[in-house]
Amino acid sequence: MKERMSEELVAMRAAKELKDGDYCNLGIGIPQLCASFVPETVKVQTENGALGYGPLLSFADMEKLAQQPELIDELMETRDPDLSDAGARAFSPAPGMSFFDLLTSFAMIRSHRLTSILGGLQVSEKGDLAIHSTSDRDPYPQIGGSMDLAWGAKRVIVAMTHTAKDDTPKIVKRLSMPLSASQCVDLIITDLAVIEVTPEGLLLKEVAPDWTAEEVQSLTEATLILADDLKEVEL
Amino acid sequence: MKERMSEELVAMRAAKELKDGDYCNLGIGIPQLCASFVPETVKVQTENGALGYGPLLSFADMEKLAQQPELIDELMETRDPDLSDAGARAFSPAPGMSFFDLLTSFAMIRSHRLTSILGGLQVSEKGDLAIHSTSDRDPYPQIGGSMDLAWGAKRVIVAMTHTAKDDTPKIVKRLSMPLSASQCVDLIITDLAVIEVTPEGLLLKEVAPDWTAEEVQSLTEATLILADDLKEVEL
Amino acid sequence: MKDKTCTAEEAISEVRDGYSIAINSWGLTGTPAYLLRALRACGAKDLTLYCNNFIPGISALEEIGLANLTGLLPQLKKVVSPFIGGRAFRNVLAEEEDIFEGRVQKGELEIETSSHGIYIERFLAGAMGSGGIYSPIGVDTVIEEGKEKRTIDGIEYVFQKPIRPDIGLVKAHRADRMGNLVYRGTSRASNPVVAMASKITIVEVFDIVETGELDPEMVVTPGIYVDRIVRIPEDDISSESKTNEVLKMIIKRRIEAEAAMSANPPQS
Amino acid sequence: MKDKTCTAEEAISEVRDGYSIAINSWGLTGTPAYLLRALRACGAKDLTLYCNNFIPGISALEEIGLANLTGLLPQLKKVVSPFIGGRAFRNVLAEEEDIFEGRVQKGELEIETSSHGIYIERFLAGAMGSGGIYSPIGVDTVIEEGKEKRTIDGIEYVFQKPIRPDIGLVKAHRADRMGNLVYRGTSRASNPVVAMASKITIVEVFDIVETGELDPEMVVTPGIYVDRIVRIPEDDISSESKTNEVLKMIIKRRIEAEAAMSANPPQS
Repeated sequence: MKERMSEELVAMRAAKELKDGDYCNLGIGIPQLCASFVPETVKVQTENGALGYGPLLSFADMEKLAQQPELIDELMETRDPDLSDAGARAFSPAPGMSFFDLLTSFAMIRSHRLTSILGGLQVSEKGDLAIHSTSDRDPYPQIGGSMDLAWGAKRVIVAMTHTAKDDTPKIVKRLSMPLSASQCVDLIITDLAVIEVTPEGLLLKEVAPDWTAEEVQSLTEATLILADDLKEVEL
Repeated sequence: MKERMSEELVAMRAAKELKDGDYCNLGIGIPQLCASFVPETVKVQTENGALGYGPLLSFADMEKLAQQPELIDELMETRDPDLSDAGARAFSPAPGMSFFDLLTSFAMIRSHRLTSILGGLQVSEKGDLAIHSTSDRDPYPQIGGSMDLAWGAKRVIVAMTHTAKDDTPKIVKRLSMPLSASQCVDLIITDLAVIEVTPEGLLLKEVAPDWTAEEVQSLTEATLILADDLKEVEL
Repeated sequence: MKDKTCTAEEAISEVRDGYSIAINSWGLTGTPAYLLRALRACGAKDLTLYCNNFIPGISALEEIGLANLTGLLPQLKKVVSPFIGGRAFRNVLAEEEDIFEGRVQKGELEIETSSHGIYIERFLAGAMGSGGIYSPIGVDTVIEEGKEKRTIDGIEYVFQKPIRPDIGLVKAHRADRMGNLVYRGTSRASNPVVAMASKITIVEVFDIVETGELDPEMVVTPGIYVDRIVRIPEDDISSESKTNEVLKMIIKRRIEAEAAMSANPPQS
Repeated sequence: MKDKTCTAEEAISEVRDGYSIAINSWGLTGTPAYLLRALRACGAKDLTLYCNNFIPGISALEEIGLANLTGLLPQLKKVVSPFIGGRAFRNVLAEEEDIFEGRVQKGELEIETSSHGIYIERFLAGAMGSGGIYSPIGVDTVIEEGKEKRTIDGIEYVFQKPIRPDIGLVKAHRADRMGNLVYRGTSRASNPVVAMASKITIVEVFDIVETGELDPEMVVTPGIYVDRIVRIPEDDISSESKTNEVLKMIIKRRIEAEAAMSANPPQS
């Protein structure tokens, strides 16, 4: 079996979509990992009410802390429980950050001023997104902010694995899982490919190293249109 | 012609309705004059976004300033253009005041937590209020915050002259002027009387010094019910 | 980091004929007088103006650095405002008022009225992407004319549509380079809500500080809502020091007049 | 001036069977854990709980001063929340989760879901006295079930009703004696909006300062919205110093676990 890109690499590729002056919100899952790769000129928003805050811990930090656990005590000096993101992870302060209530936060999320990087359970060929639940009879609906983010962003990027754990395709003709928001996805970044949602259909723009377009198509239910300049994933 | 109560006395009587711990908003006209009589334990709100601020200038201040105009320069040291009420009158700061945007201000006005003292063009026997316009073809609609205040207050007190300048009654069976808010008025305080709006009708509770209930009724279109303990206006 | 600062002319060049423009206009301060001068100068026409209070007249105020809405009249096709002044100024400003009233009568200027509360909740609805709200205000009044009414749980409401202006002109006290804004006292008013509801938000400030100088707990408008930051030049008539002088003079004159009135009350 | 300060027991005595209660619950801080303990102790039942995130389980947290929503379950007939945890905690908290799931299956506990944005705009609608709003979120999804849909200017919306809780339990960092509130960092969250929407607002704070000590520009919730102020006693497990200790420990454990994971990533 060929190797797919790691979650870190997918996150790195997704973060590359963020440009100087952009604002972004990073969802649960692979999108959270983007935080390590977001340039300083991009400001991160969190649903529970902060914008432009400092970094969470990166992979590099984590590896260092695993090797030198005594550094954790030192690190704790800078952690403040009142500065934490939507996933309750403590962030560090940064110049220019601001705090606000949830009304302001969700007006912001719906303002079409943020780029939203979301995870995904399924994406359809029209850009419909399923993210909050695998079935209609879910005893634990976890919609959270996902529907607001998918509807209200300037641009929606889904960063996810290309297939489910049982290898069934997650990029499908029509959603079989409950819809979260219709025709909202602009770009899909997976461990196998970068795919743009266009009015003509799904445009395969980049494939993972060592993978061919045919192999990616075989793991994709929806039909992929090959880009003229189809290339290997650029990191 | 018997003397009616002065605007200042009407304002003084209206302010007497405000109790320790109350919050209030004072409308244009006679209500503005209440500011001079509001006890310190009552906090005043202004539509443009402040609560619990310090005094505007009182009558006593004004008379003093008229006699000693050189005091105005001294007074100006404490005036700050960024601290002004809905009528653009500069107020002084006070401990415990707060500033907020208009969304918060009008949520507050509609929260049923403020006592609203409003002027009035007409009040009907059901407590309907006309305040924003004298005719349907007004080229200058000046609704302002009056409809929000009339709808959203804990208690609505109308402080006004008992009759129009041409002596026609302002307390009427049915409004002839455009409605601002229906069945909203709780108490009417005029230069002739204090009248409560009850489910049974208008209850005359106090009359101005030297005036009789019959004389007040003759200047009132709606029928007044005489209170058992009808008395002279208490200041 | 993208630089959001520019001149008033550059910022106002975003305005196109037919655009809707929202401003705060309440009280002595918090009105974007400097940007309004640039808006006049740019000559864009057929504009819709959203403002809390439209006080026609007072064009003389522009010369002393304050906002002049009458001066904008030739560029406006519609005014949406809960409070149309004029009546109170009829005696002192007869001529300028005629411009206003004349245009209304000739059908050149449409007036849409509102209440302050409805006005601001419509902006919030715009900021939230809402399709509309059922407001409790104005049932059986002029407010409900031409609008849907609906009874919900036994109470009547009037349907109000969101406001989402093409351009919001905002006045804040101070910005940092990221566009985070702080206000001062009652000059806050509708400015933060206008910033949230507008498609493009342009702000004028007395002062721009370096990023990190504003207390993050005190920021009222986060920088994401601010597209352009215009600093009022220190030698301009709308600068902080010059405006303050003028406003202090206005407050003083008013106190003098009220004191004189209090010494010689008019006979009623 | 009326004294709004009282004990948690006195404040919670306002709660009656069948009441709706709103709290903020998001992240490590900003949840009124001290008042929630008093709510459990008072035994009021058939309550409806509005909370941003309902995380069943974690009853052990109560013993270290944090909020425990599972403990409240026997008193609840309905939970309205955009995020029902549990799935994420299934392995560690199987037993407590069963209480939650079991009650839902037996029909003893009704769950009403939402999105965070809809949830908070419904509170604002409550605060403004609105009859409802047309929200753009959730069209063609589970959100629209049983609700009116409407197309306005070519866009579809779902009708959402206002939330106006009987009681709001609010956590702020500090209050003055008038009830003016300041928050700290992301513990602000939905607290200010809960305070505005609730018929009765009870706040718990680490600290009460004298009136005049708070900067008027920094007050987020004006005192008019606060009916009762409860100061968490300094020796209580939910006090500022003790909570901070616990939270720092939680953050530290989490970092240790993530660091260990990063050194030994699970095979995928």
